[in-house]
Amino acid sequence: MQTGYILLATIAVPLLAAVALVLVPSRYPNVVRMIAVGTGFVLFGLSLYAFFAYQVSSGKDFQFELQWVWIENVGFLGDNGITLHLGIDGIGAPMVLLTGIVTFAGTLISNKIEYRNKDYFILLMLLVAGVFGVFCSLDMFFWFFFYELAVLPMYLLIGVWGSSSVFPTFSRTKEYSALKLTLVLVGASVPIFIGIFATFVESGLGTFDLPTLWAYAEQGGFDPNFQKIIFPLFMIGCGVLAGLWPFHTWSPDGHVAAPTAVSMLHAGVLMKLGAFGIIRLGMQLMPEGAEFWMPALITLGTINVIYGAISAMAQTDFKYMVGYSSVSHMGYVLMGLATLNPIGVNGAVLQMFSHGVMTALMFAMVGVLYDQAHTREMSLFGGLSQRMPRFAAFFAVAGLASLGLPGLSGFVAEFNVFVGTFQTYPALGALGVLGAAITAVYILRMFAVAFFGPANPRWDGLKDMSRFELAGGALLIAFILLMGVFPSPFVDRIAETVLRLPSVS
Amino acid sequence: MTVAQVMFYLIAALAVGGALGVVLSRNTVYAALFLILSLLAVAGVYILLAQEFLALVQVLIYAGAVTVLLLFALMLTRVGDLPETMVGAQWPLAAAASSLLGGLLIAAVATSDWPGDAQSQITRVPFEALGDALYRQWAVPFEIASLVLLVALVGAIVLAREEEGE
Amino acid sequence: MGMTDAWLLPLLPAGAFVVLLLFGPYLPRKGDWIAIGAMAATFGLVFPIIFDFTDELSRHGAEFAGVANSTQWLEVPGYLELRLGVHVDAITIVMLAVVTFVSLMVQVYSLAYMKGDSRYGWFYAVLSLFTASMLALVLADNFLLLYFAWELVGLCSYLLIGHYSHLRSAAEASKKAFITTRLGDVGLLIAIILLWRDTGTFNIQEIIAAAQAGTIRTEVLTASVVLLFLGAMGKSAQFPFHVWLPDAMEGPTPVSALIHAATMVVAGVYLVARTLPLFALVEGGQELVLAVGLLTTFMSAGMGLVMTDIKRVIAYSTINSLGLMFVALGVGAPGAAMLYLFTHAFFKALLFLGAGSVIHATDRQEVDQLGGLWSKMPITGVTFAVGALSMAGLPFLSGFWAKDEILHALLDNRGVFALTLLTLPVTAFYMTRVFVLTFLGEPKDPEAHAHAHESPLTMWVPLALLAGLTFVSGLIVFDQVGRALGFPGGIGEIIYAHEPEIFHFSVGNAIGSSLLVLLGLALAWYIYMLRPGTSAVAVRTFRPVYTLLVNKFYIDAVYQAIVDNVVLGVARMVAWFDRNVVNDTGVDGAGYTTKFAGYLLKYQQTGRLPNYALGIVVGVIALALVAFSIKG
Amino acid sequence: MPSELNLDYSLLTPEFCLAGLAALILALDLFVPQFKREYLPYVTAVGLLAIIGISLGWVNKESQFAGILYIDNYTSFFRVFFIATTIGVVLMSAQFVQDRLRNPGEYYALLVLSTIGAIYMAASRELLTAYISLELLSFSLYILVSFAKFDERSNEGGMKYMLLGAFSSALFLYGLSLIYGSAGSTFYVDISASFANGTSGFDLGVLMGLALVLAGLGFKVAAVPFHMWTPDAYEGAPLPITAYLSATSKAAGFALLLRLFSGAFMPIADDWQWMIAGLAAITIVLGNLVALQQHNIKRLLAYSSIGQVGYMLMAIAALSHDTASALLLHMSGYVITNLAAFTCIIAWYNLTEKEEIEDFRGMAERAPLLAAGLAAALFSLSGMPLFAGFFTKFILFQAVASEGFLWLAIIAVVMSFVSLYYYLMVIKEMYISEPAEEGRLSVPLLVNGLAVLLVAGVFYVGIYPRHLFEAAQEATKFLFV
Amino acid sequence: MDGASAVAQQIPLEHFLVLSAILFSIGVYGVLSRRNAVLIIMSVELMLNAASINMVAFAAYASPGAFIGIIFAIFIITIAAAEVGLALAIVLRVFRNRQTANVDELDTLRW
Repeated sequence: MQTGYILLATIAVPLLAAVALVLVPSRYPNVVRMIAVGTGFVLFGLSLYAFFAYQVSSGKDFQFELQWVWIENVGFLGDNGITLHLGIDGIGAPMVLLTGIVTFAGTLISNKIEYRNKDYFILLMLLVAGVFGVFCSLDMFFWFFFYELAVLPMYLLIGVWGSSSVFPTFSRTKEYSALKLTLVLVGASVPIFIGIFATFVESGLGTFDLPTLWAYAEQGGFDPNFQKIIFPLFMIGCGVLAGLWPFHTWSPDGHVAAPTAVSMLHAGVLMKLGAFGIIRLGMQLMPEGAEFWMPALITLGTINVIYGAISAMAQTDFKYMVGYSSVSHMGYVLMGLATLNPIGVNGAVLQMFSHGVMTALMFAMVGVLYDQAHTREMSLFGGLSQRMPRFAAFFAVAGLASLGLPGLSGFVAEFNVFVGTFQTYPALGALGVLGAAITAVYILRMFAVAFFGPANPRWDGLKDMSRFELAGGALLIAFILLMGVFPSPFVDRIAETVLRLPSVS
Repeated sequence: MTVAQVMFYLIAALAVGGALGVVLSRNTVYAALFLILSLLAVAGVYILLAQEFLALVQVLIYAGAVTVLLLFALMLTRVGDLPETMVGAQWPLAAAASSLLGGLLIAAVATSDWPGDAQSQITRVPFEALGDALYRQWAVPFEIASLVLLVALVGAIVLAREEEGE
Repeated sequence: MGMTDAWLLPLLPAGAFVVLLLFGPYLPRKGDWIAIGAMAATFGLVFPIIFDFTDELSRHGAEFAGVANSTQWLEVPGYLELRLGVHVDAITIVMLAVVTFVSLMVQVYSLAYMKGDSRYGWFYAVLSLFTASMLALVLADNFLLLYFAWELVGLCSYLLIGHYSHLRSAAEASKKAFITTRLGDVGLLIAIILLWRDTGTFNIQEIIAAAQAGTIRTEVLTASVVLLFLGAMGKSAQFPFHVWLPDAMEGPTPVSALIHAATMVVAGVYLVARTLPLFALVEGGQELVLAVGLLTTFMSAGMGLVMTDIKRVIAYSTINSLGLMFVALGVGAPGAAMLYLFTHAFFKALLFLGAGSVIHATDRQEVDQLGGLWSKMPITGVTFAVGALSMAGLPFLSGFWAKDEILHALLDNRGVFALTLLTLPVTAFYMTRVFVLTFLGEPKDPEAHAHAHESPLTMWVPLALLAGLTFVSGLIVFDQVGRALGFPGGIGEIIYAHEPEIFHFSVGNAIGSSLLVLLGLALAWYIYMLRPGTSAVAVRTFRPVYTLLVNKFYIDAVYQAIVDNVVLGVARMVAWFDRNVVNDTGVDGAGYTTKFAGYLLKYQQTGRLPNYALGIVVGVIALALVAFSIKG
Repeated sequence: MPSELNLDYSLLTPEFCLAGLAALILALDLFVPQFKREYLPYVTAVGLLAIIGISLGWVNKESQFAGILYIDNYTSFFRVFFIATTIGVVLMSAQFVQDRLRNPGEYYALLVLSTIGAIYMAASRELLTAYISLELLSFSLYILVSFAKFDERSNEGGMKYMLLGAFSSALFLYGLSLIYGSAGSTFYVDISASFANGTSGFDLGVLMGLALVLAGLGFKVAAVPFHMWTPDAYEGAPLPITAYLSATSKAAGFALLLRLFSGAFMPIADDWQWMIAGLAAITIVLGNLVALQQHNIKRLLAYSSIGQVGYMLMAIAALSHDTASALLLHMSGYVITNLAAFTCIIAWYNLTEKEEIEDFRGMAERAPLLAAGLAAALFSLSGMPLFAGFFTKFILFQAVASEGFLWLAIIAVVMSFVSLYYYLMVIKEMYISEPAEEGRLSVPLLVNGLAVLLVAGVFYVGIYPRHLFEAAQEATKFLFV
Repeated sequence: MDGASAVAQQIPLEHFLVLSAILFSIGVYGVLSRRNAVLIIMSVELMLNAASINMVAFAAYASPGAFIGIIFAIFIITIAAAEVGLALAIVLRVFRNRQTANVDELDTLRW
């Protein structure tokens, strides 16, 4: 049965969990852990349900819909002025699932957090609530509300529980990274904010309800020139969160500094909010604007791919490499979106999911290593596959997925993106494929340096993954394989919706 | 040149002169005396405008009480008799700004046509009307004014009173 | 079990892989028996398919194009449909036979060879996965599945080369192999997408049909053919991608036998053979193949001369053979190429397994530490000799027939013909050399020689079987044999249905080539057997040539230099740019600018009351002035 | 000026009660020797609470006193608003006054009296009354700011505030005289009427008047360039008074601005809209930029409040029913938030005697609840969701944008993003930096309670602001009759 | 006709306004230039007077019955008196602690 309360629960459960955690005295860390993992599990269940109970070709634009009037007919707000309007389409569904998966995995991985773990989980839950909110809400106000909510806890999460990294030539303190990440992301929301104002005023409907506005847009309500001015606001604003070049630098530094679970959630899910926003606010509200600006976006996307991959190649720090690979892989998402053809956009959404799971796994594995070794310098390791075979295997799966090995999620997504891009911009498509090859270079380089070769006796003490870490990793791998081998459950949902998008043809 | 005009210009000259004295004199006490002069002149203006009651108030409260108060203040805050510069560093700017402001004001009041211009007859306000208005329609401001005075009183006491330890 | 059920074949070893991966550690003997069992079953299942195919063939005659069976994988309705499917035709049949048989042999062989290896179960798991992917590759009816399998075999090769992961060299070699082939794959993938763009399908047969119908734009076709060939070059280690194959010898020898001799490396040949019609349609397509093949043949032959590592010599011989196959394809004789592929699989596997057996027995693989093993390990010696001679192309071993076919195909292309002939003695020379240095003469390392021994049953039986096949497999070129085996119209028909090819034997060629081969043999025998030491003289006299060859034409060095300096250099530059320009200047700069603005502005707060008052007045004046200027 | 006067004094009951309460406090302080002075704040608070109850009696009633004071929902709103604010300040003063100030009786009495001034600033629709009420509020504040008699900073702040206040009120007055001169009346109704039917042949005099009036009120609400007293007075004043300044004095200024400009100057809107828009713009920019450089928490909040004033001024510039209600909404949210912040800061100051930002190091370790409260408040000020700031800013900016002042809204959005930085700097000290000294500090229960209550308010406004918004809408309806 | 009406004919309203404007700006100058707090207050008094002259003049010249201006002036005087008293107190307080009444010496609070 389909009911919007499922989605409401995905937002409410973490919030309630946060409240519950506030009430737990901090001298019971294990209770805190139990609550956290429990919440993670519940959320995973809910999202799994939401995903599989979503009916393909149901004829409805949105399922699990729920609309609560929050404020209406006050001041400039007309009917349904601001409503808590929840619902998912074929794009929202996999995103919700993704969030569920990564959250659960994240809570499992975070189990070993000792220092003020209560505060940590409270903030983490806020983050999660925000993310679910963005993916579920169909109201511009609440969309933005949750969008900001998802950024809000980052500063403290990174600043308090993060880690600084020092290199011979330069160093990045956690305070710096946290500040940069927060400021850049909130700064990115400024253009979105402005865009929302302008859209609201221009439409003159007195409502922030997105379906209404979309309908208005589809009747050509928004003047093309207006769209051309406003779309870039959404494109840049959301793009920054998606790691759009040249506004991406918050991402490697931030993700490196962040504690494991936060990196997982942030790189795995939050970066997707950006792409999601480009679809929701950009492509669905401003079709002509999208048409007009897509060449720019696809160029930037391609730069992301190549630039990110090349930078990753130069990194000697595990996490920085993963961070830059995220920048590179989000480039595929942007490329896919920018193709504006069903295959490309479909690929982009697939990539959003795939990259989410895969990068979460990578960050998780880096965390596993860092928590024991307290260094992330690849060259210091070697022969890890002998000390920690499971760890190596898990990491390998993630790596192979990210270099687009068939049978793993990455291939399905990237293949769609490539096919889509080749339809519109073959040259850029070729560059994209090249990017995948470069990915192979740095991933394999990492394997060769850190996992193979003679074992470095300094690390004899390292232990393989703990039960919780194993569980979390396995969960993620399961979905990497599922999508790699049997992608149709995803594609069916996504494609159906993508074909409905106004700007896609 | 009628009597009234002569009187006006005389009074105006006094007022302005007094004012200049207040802001220019090197000696604070003189400044206070100049203030009295200026205030009295203003009272004269009120008489010209046929507001005898107001003139009375002006003379009694202002020229009397207030200036005395100010003189006290001057005395109490005098540091020896070492001649100190009375004028701040920014006086040229001050002069420029105030004269500019004055120019603007004069331009404004001179150019604009006031509804009062039409009048050839000055309204002479009878005391009883004044009193009546003051205690009926304007009772509220009146009461608030009393509160203001109360506040000022309390404040003055609280702040000025010598505490033990001084 | 008919051809349409061929999709079952990959699933068996794939299943074995999954089982071993999950439960391997808990199974008796790490579950090797499961892998071998699955492999044997697969091998068994190949026969019904072959017979089904021959029946169909006899029914439809030479025009029979094969049978396909596919299922949908994912679909963007109206825009993109990806299917997974099998297509069985002649080429497939040949590949099936080769892959399943050699795999089986190698797995049996490994029972002893890999005994006591720390990752014994893992080894079998990956072997199974490899076989599964390889079968999928040859069965694929569309480019997508082909690419799918193509990458998977690459992965397996990567994993198996790096099997001895505690060796830095193995780690590097596996990385090199994967990345090099991966570069080729970029081309392949682009080609696939380009072809799809013009035809809207991934199905190989449909694409070929479309191309022949001329619905593909020429420039697109040209581009995609070249890119396609890039993929093939990568996998089949053709110049300039050949560098990975010799290094791949870091892997366990059975792996070298299976992947880097018999099956995976010939995938490139297979791909080109499959899509040859496309090459034919493109201006200079085949010439490209021919040129690359020829060049590769020469270089590898040269390098084979001077290598001292027994496995590397064989590796270069493999490249050599692959080059030869491409030459055949280049002149449009896929039949010959496939025949060579078929026979080559057996004797090359044989050679590697033989070398493996030697290494197993002595822990040495440098020829100048071996020698005199003939007495110690006769079976290995004999079988190795057979393999070597077959590789050299001595009549009447399988290699001879296949090579002869190719030469015959080259007849009407004199230049190429001559050049190819030149390589024959060279090949013969170094094969003999390696045999002699390994098995004859004085043991150069007595200690190793001392505890050398004949390999156990599980190892020599496969050797024997392969040796046997090396004798006979060539004979199938005779129609009679083919018919005897139940193939109407001889094996040629099987090998390439689209050009019913009958064996043609020209005595001239045969004798000529054989003489060249014998010359090579004799020379090698003379230098290394009768006058040991002449080699040193030769080296001294041809010093420059020698150094060039020993250093593999400096190609690896150049690549290394490019990677170290150019690629990583660029990477570091970009990283620097990203950190200092984009971030520190761009992002942080904006922040600092804002803060500095605040710093300047804060001094309006002088703390002096008169200034404040002045501020107020100025504010009023400003408002008034603007107001006047607007109104007045 | 209406013909027949309605002199129904019962309309003014709440203010009479306030005056009475003030007298009571003074009396208790003076004549009841055995009365424990630490009870004074609670007496005051209870009394004020009662008066809130009383003033609720006029909700949804519309009436006027002698055409001067209008007792409508707008007035009722501000009655509740100001009295509630005063309660908050009184409660957070309790500890502070006891430890650091003399003459508590006068202190609380002045707070209460000033509240009357604030209320009448909102209620009056006549210039004279508005002016006098303003002076009532200002005088009380002059005294309260310099209430820490032996603290030189307090004296200095008070002095500057007092002199500049007098100066600006003189400007204000002169402006009023010009307005009066050209409109021929001091009643808003008549003024707007005469402006509407152009009997005051519009002229430079009025412009000058507007400029001067703006200067006077701009000074009151601390709009750039009339703001300079603010940081000094804030830093000099005793902490609770700083809170009071940032809450009531600003709010009252805006209450007056709204009444005046909507009631009297609406017909000549296009003459002052751009003036206020310009002031708003520079206020937003300067306030937020200079705040980046502050190291004292009071000065920081002073500049941040200047920034907030800028936002609110936008609403006046784009004056309409929607923006007015949005302004009230934002003001309420801002005041609640600010009180929450100050509650925590005062508590911290009582415990540590420190008010530099870096002295908040490790607050999260030593006083977690206060830290959490302050963090919540700061996030709210920076406009983060879940907290009041997000919603109120969103509505305010959207309203301004809807009135065609998108460019102002854009400036506001950008600068409110800049503001996040300096709030984060405080949060950084509290949560990330190591504590200067170890050990949990014990916070009085009352303070914790107050903090929790106010933070709860912040959340309420942030999560379910519907009722507040509707109340604001109701209140502002009467501005435009 | 009595003197009052005569005034109206002989002296136009503007004269009074200009006078007040001059007084006002002199006062402003005083506030901006004087250092001594007490003198600043005196200057403020000048400004207040200017304001009330305006009020009264307008009231006198405006239509009959509209004598709000007069009342305004009365209130101004009241407030002024209170203001002076209060100011005096604060100045004294400062003087006690700082031994100066010069405003430009009070700049510990800045930036």
